[in-house]
Amino acid sequence: MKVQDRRRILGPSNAKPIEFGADRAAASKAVKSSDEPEQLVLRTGVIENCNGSSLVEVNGGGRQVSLLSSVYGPRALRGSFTAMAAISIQLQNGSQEKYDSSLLREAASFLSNIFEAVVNRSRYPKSGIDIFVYLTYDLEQASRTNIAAIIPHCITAVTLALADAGIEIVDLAGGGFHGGNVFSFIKNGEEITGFWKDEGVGDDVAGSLEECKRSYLRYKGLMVDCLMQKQVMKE
Amino acid sequence: MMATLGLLTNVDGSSQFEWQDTKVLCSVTGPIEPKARQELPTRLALEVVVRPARGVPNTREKLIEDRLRGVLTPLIVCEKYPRQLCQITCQILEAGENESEFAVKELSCCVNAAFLALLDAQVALHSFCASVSLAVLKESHELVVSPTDEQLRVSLSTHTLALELVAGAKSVQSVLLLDSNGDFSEDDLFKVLQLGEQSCLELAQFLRKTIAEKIKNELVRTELIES
Amino acid sequence: MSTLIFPGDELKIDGDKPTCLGPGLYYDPVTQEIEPTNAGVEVVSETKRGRTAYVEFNSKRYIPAVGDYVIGVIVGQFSDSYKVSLSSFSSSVTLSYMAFPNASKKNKPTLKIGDLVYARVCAAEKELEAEIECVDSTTGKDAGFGVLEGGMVAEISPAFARCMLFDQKFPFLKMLSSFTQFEVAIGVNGKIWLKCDELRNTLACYRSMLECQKIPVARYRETIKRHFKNIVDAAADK
Amino acid sequence: MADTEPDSLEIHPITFPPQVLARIEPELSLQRHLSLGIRPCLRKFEEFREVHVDQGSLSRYSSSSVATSNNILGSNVLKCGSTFVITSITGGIIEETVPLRSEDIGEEELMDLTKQRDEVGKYATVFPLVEVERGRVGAPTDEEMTLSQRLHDCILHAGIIPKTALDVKCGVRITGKDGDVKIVYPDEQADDVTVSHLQQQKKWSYVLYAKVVVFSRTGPVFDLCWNSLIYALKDTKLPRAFIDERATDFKMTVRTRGRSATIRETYDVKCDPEAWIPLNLVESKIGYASSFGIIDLDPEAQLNDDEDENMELPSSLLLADIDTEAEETCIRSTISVIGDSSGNFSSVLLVGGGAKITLDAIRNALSLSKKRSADLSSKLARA
Repeated sequence: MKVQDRRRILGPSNAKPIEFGADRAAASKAVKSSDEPEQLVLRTGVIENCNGSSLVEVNGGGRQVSLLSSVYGPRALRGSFTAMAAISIQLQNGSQEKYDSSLLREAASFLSNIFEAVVNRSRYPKSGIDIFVYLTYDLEQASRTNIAAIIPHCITAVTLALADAGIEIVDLAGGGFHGGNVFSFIKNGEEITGFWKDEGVGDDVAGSLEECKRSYLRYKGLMVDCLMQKQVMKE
Repeated sequence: MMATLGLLTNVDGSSQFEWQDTKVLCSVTGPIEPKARQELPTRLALEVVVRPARGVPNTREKLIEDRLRGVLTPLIVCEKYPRQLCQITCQILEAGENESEFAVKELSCCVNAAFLALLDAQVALHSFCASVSLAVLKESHELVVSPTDEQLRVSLSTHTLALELVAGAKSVQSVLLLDSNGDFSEDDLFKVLQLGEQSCLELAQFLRKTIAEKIKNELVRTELIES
Repeated sequence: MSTLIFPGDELKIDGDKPTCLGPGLYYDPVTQEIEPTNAGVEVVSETKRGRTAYVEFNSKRYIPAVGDYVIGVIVGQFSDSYKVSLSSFSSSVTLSYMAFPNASKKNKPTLKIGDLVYARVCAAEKELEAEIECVDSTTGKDAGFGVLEGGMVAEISPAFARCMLFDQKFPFLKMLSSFTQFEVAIGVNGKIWLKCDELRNTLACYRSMLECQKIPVARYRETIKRHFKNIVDAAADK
Repeated sequence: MADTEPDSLEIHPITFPPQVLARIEPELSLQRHLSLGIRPCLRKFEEFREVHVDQGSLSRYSSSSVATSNNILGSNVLKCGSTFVITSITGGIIEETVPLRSEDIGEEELMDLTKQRDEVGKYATVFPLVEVERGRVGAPTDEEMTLSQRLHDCILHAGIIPKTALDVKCGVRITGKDGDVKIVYPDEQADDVTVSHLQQQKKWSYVLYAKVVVFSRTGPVFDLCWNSLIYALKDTKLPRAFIDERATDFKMTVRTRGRSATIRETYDVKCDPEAWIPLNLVESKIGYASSFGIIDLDPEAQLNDDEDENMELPSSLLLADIDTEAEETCIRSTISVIGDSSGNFSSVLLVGGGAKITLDAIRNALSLSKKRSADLSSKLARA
């Protein structure tokens, strides 16, 4: 038995979370064709009390995702001297509590690896850059939970938030998801900054690479539009 | 109603306050050296801890602590002790109410006990303070001071009031806290303030008498020498 | 006739005369009013030079004030000063190496952590760490301050210590001296250091002191007598 | 040292851009603004921020939702200034402890009677978890804990959710002879024997949890959290629950060291993915929250522009809807009200840490809160 959490109001301990029976109508719901590209809405500067933030909303392909990303930093790190900024990324479940915390940590460390290569870390010695990605909602038609599919959107969100915070990055990073594989790129797809593969799915790596590159280029174009628009509005 | 001062020997100030079936013991230590994260450069930092009559403290006690801190902060001359810390710990001995539903009586007794303990510790204070709890009963619409547990259960609204008193604790300087919950109207609220003021003033005179007694006991020695 | 005063009460002094404020009174910089901050006896005394006002009260915690004689324990050592504790959990105070008689850059005092010192508070700003000195800084001479060796320290209420130190008529020490010879140092921070030729006398003094702070003066003699008798009896039993 | 050449002493006034002054001297910056008749956020003294609400977009019953595995029963996104609050309601089911059917009916009646008199005991509450995003990880802060507790207490004492509204009217899933599955609910088919039989044995209630996440916190957020929670509760739909026919009278024998005991297996209550009932709130008791601050004007901080003398300012001001860091830190006397537009209040919290709270100020705040409440309750009608 776990130690009682004294910092939260948990309610009665013998209550069970609501469990839904099998959806009779699920089968009848038509699965939309996932060929048509999903719609993206990108915004920056949505949160006030941080250095940079972004909102990414995706709709289409049988999936609705909304991500909020906020960047805090560069801020002073306590302790010993570090020559380069330390980047930490936290992925947080929204109210759905959809993903396991270990799965979130895994995805977050994948993102950290990408952004350690993307952020010009030597520019910010003795600093920490803390990035939070909040999965406001992540609804998919299929009942299985697949975190890989939202990783490209996380990359987009973090990249935009970093840009909004004015933190130097090598290039706008972006990624794509195809058949269980995730690739992340910079420099027009010439450099791969991350590759995620789940066991047993998506064995056509080369094919996925091309697909992912295509999504990357599309996302990048949208990011540029979003940032340019913001710049124009400022002027 | 009962108030005792200085019953703990290893702290700078202590008090026990009892009203009906609610009883609170409070200790004050300070000004002492704070931990680095507590230190405020220009003011006295307060560490307020409330422990329940039974079980472990949780969010309920955090809320009482927050209210108590709200009352005590303006009362203490915080500017007099920069970079120092004052620890105020209230142990509720008897709640006198259903803890899962109410915290009014505990809060008002905590305020009184903490004020007495601060006086006993001789931490500099701006003014006098007294606190009462009130409830509006359901059927009769009657307003009662320091309601019993049964009265709370059948109450329409409950109120905790803490007043800052000056000029011999005979006039009200300001409202330090009014925490009202339930179902009430503007008229009810002003009635609460009116009756609450009256009973706070009465309580304050009782508290003054208690403290005066204690001081006189301490001074017996000094007076003897002078004479 | 003493009047009791409480925080928030009106102070019976007007602002026409320069007034020197003592403990228990606070001049609020915003409202520009003098307010009593502690519960105790209001003491206002008029002198030719002006007026002094304070509130007489007992507290257990000592707050340093300039000129106070105090007993402290060395708790830390830096390159040019010691860190001294005057009461448990309170902020520590500084004792500079130069605040000793005949101190120079080469002639450093040789106190160790855990040593007791008798000293005087020479700076006490609320924003800064208080400072104490083991020398009379006006003459530069040894004024009876310095390390206290042997003996025993009793923790008593600061009010009792003040009585012993300032009240010439306070009979306690005089009574004690009729039983034994002793050396004493009184710190108004509620610490009294006492040393007799024999340990058992020190012990008897210590016990008497702890008890006498709680009882009226009239019962001092019998109490002291009893403690000395007990000690002697205990020694005889052995 | 400096006294050697007093004549050469020059004093340069330091000037700061308004943003810098606001950071280093929030008190002065606020006082200067107030003396001009405006607040640093450019609102008028008694002006509230505009509130935008988005009802139910995260909920499983939302029309645009494609998901099948969504367990959110009601939701609200409230945007106020640059702060936004996302509230989602999830649920649980708890088996009520029904007292064994006692022979002495009189005693039971007596219990019912005392229960009816017990005002607070009639109402249920939600179990909120407030998270204020500040770029830190770790245990809930004191602010989050007090916010959660206060929401919990206020919902309970306001008497918005009657306990009866959370009773589960449990249905039974019946598998017909031909293999088709249907769920029968007691209120739909009261004459059904199985169902009525079941009703007597067990009693369940819904438990409501609320997760309230605050982004972009710029000032005190209790009123925003409360309003968002109320909107979310109004959006909440309770899924119908059922148990499988076979589980209605399920007994199981457990053998332990030769002794045998009969225990009844706990029922596996499941929820209907489609059917739902609305959460019946006591509409007349629903109030909305607003916050106020009282600040004394510092005559020394006022800008003495001679041409602007026409504006006479009182010595203390009531400011509505406290926002920005400067207001939050400098205003230590606050009034927080939960009430409806017709003057029924369910919570009033006065904290008088700074300026004196006068009766007039309270009256003023209460009447402003009524207007605010009317405005907030009309949001849903428009949406």
